[in-house]
Amino acid sequence: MNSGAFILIAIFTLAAALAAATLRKLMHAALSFALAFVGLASSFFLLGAEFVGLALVFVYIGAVAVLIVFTILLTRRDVEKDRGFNWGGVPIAVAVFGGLTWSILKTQSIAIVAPRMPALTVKQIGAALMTSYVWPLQCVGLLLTAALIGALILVIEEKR
Amino acid sequence: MTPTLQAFLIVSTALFSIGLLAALSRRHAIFILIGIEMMLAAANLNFIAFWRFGPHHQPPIGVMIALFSIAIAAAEAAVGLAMVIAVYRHYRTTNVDQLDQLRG
Amino acid sequence: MVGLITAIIFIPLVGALAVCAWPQRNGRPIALMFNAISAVCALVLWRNFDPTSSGLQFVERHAWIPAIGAEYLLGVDGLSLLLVLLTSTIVPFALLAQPVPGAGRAFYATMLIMQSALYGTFTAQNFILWFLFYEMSLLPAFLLIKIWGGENRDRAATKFFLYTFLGSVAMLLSFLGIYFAKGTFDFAALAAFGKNGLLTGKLAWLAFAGIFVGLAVKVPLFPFHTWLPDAYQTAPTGVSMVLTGVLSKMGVYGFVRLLLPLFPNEIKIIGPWLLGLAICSIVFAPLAAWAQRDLKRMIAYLSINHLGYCMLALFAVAASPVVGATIDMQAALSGVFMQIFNHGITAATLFYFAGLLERRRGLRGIDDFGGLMQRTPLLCGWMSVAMFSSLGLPGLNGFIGEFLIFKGSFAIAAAFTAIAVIGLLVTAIVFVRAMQSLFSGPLAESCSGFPDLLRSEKLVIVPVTLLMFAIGIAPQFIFNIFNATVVQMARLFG
Amino acid sequence: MNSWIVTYLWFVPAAPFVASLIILTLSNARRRSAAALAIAGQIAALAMSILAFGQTLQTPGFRVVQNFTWFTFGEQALRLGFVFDPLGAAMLLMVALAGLCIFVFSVGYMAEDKNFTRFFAYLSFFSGAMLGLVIANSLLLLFIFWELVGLASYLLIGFWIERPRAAEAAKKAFITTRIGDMGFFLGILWLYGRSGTLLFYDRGNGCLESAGLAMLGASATFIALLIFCGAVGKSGQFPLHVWLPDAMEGPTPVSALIHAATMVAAGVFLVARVYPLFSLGPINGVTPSLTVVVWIGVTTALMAALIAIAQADIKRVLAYSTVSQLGLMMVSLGVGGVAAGIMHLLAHGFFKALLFLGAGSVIHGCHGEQDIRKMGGLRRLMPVTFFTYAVGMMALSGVPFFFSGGWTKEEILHATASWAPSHAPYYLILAGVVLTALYMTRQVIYVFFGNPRATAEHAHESPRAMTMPLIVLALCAIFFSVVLTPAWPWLHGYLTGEPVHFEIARLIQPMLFVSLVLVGGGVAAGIWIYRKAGAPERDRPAEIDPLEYAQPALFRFLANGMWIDELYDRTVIAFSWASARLSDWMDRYFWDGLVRGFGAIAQLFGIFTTSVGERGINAGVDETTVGTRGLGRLISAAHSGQIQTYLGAVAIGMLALLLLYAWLA
Repeated sequence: MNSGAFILIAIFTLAAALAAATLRKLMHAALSFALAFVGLASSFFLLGAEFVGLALVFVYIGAVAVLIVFTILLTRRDVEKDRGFNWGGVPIAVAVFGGLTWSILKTQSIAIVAPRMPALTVKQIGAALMTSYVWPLQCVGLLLTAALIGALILVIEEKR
Repeated sequence: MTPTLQAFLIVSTALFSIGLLAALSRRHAIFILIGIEMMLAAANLNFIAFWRFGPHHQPPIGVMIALFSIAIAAAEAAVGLAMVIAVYRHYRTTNVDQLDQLRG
Repeated sequence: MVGLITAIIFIPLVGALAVCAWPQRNGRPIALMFNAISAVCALVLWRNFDPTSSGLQFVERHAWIPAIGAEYLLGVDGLSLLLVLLTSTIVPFALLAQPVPGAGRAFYATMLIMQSALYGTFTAQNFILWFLFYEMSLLPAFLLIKIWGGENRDRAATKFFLYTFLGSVAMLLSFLGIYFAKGTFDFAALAAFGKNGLLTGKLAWLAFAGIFVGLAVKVPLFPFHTWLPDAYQTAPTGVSMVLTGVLSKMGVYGFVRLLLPLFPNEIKIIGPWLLGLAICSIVFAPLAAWAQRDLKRMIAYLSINHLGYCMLALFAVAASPVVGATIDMQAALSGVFMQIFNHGITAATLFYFAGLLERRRGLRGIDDFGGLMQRTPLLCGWMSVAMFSSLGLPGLNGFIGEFLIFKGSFAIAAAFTAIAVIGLLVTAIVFVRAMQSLFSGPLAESCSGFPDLLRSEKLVIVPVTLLMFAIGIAPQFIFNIFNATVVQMARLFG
Repeated sequence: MNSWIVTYLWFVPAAPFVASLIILTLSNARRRSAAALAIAGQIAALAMSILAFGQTLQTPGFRVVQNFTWFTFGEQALRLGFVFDPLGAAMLLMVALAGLCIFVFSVGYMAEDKNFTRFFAYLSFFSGAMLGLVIANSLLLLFIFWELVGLASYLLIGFWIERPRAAEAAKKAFITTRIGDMGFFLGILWLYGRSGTLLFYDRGNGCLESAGLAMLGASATFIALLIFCGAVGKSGQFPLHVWLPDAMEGPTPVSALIHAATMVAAGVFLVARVYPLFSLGPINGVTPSLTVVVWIGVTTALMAALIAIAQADIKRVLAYSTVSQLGLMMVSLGVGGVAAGIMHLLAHGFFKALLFLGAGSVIHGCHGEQDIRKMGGLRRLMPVTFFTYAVGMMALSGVPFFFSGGWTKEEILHATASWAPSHAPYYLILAGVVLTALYMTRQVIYVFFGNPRATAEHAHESPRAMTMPLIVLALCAIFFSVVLTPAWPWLHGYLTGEPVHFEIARLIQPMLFVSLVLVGGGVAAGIWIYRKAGAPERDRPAEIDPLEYAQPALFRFLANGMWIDELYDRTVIAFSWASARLSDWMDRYFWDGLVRGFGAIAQLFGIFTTSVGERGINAGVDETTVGTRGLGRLISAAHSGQIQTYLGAVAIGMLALLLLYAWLA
């Protein structure tokens, strides 16, 4: 793990996220959103969780970001209207950030470096998913199916 | 010199706060969804970081939770975006300021 | 006899279902029938109750949610039994009160649900179960005010709900804190911990404050009382009767069952302040009652005053820096229990009469009546009995409780009790003034067509009033219910 | 051996109670049965009283106690009881006898009233409570009956309920006496706390017996004074005397029974009953509590006598006279003359009942007129009433030898003269004696002498039912003096338990001449001042009192009861009412405001998040009102319905939890 890489990734991720949160044009924001997740996935790689990072890229950039773009297109007529920014959220977000950071910095026991650890293989993950996590896995599958059907029903044209 | 756990946690906190900012301050429903996704991702980062810095476990709990959380986030995004479309069809707007039927 | 308490709790619930399924719009007969059944069960409970034993009786214990220490644990001691009997008396009495405009099946079903919740609150011995019933009584009360109340009902109902709900949330948080520290929700087990300090440091004070606020709102104790006049004034007569007769007792019950045993040390430290709050309830509430023109609002304020006496005695017992003599502790506790029962009956009766007057006149301001004694002597006579009972005239029930409360408190906290006597005086002023403007003077034009007590009304009033006389003259039968419990509690606090 | 009646003494009060209960269930039309029942109950009580009284004659210092447990709370028994001793026996007899006379009188007096049955129910109820009061062996039981007689008094003063003034007077009586009762109540609590029992006598453990008294110590003085508060309220002592004159709004038999003969004397009886408490811990031979009793009594006696001179209402004169006489009894108790005070109480019971019934007869004869200036010349029109009234007047004025009041007043003067700390009470009481003779002479001259004025011309003698009780009471007032003479002070001995001997020489004492002169002087002054009261004189119109003519300001001061009512109105009552309004206001605005303040804090961020946005960018055209509309509805505004507001609340709540956790850790 390299500090330089970490700093670069962190700056990239946060900048993209900030852009996603504040850019006025919705389409630009959606693209920045995807970029932020690229950064996040890189930090997962940095942490040695390559599989999760890949999953993140597939799911967020491959699916969620695309969905967002579709939605933007589908609700196009409404999108262009500028509706401003609610400044009341800023102090709250800053306060939350401050509070959490303060408590993280105050907690000395987590100022540790990463221990040495054997690499996590996809095989291990697969074994875990098929043995001890098989039950949750089925549930998630069910959930995804339900979400799929639910989303379909939601967007089906209302009958006049 | 390598980054400590604290560094990752602070990045995650920052991401979380940015997500919160998006959810609180933008008036477009899609932004709220984007904000929520970011907050969830920040939580995932935490899981991974704690897994990496914590004692060694088999199976890797943090990774597992992150995986499931990503799956659930995907489901949530699908339903959420579908709702945005449904709301837009119904009210002809995606401005959350105007969506206040729950007003007390 | 196992399952008897469960039966008492669930019979009203079954009744609520039956009322909903009843084909006719008027659900009152069905509701009364189920009331009668549960009252008979309560009487059986009383009949089989062993008055010499101080422990819990008829205990039913089943595992419920073991993960969070929740048990289905029911049982009665003297205090619980007293309150179960009170509930059995007041709820049918309230159902027989002035019919509520627009009250259909839903009204009676809601009342029955509330009754069930009340039974549950008074018999549950595990916090989770207790809290479930406690909250279960709150929602029907809110709906009853909100849907069937008079003017300003929205405001009053919202205020009532917010107050009591915030109080409940505070209490729940406190109990979660206690649970994480001690790992049990069992009242008896917690009380055993309480002796040596349940929690320590700031956490103890937080937990104490949460429970205190939750219960003080319910009683209500000054200055958490401002929801009460609005709620009682607006609620339909029958609901006011249950609110003052039984619901307010949940707060006192909570103080006796939870706060006092769990936090003896904390109470001792801030004891004088608590006594001061009780005194404020006792003195300011009747003064405010004096300034009211609305009959129901006036009775509501006096209700605060009467429960203030209970609080005075409880705090004197628990909060006094000097440990009182056994006789004083027992007198104060007996007085509190007696007062709980008496106030339930008397205040409900007063609301009943306010309802009768309102039904005849359409209004209920004190100045809207005059010279009723000439037109409706019976109504005035029986109503005076209730008023004199409330102001503590010897020979009627109110006196017994108040005498014992003052006897016990005076020996432990003399100065506070001496001030509290002002409350007795002002209460008398309020009632005598009310009697003057309602009953005496020339007959008001608007009252000249009033009918006197109808037969159906007499059938309700006479038994209740006879009960007042019975308790006032020969109260032993009530004392027998809780004497053993009093002795045990006095030992616990001593 | 004691006869059954001593064991079942509670039968005596029970008889009128039962009668009262039965009468209450009768319909309004059954007047005869109501009156018959009430009188039967009273006769039963009287018969049993006489029977019981006979028992007490056998042994000096007779005392029988019957205690029982009222109820058990916790492990403690609350015990009550009845005691029968000379003090109670004498009171029992007086109450029953005077009561019976008044009951009979009421049959005639109230004959026209439409609520006749209710009246007798109340009267019987009162009688029962009063009889119970005098034989109670527990301060608590005494207090219970004490409150019940107060209730009866309240009901009977306000009996003519359609008159607003009667209702007002009833309210005033109830509340004023209750002020005193609250002190009494505290006294009971204190005594109970210290001695552990409220029984007077309990085989050496009672609170009036040596073991109980020993436990009191220094608190005895305070307990005694608190109990005295009750007596002050009930017996119309200064400063709580204001209710008694107003109580005359009730029917006259009520005034006679309750507000002259029996209930108002209960305060005196109470002090006599718990006298050991008062005499505990003397300093220089006098206890502080008794000193207070003396001075309150003196103040009351003199003040009320002065006020009585200027009253025009026949009943109010008597009412103030009652207040004054009760003050006299208090003085007597305070200086140590317990027996003298009680004797005066008994004698006063008879002659004041007589006077009130006489006044009732006069009012009845004059068709409801109560103003003595409008009467006159009634001695020819109402001869029986006149003679009996004259007997009562002489007894009250204290004419010695033949009238009971004379002897008892002698005794009181004796006792007061020998009071060590001060002679002032003695001289003040002497002045009171003169004033008493003066105002009674004034009243009798106004009512019975001169020429009939105004309504008095058509006056008629009252029916037999009313005159018979007058005669009986007059005879009582005269014959009662037999047992009071110093030559054979039987009653004195009976009350104190000391043996007495007949000794004619004691009849003539120096004090006797002093009081003869004073009473004679008072009567003479009265005759001289009021010789032409009812008729115009020089430039004085007939309706103006000669004293008023001479000293208008002073007279008005006295006629209005020294403005004490007005003083209370403007101070105590105004203050209480103001605090009531203040409490109400505080509740509505201050406390409720605080609560709303909390609600406002909860909604603050709701307004904050939206309105900051408005000002910060102000781009919105159509959404300007959304945020501010919440201001109107204080509590519900927090529920803006906007998802972002809720989310913000969650964030703030999380922060709060974080801070809380940090504070705890």
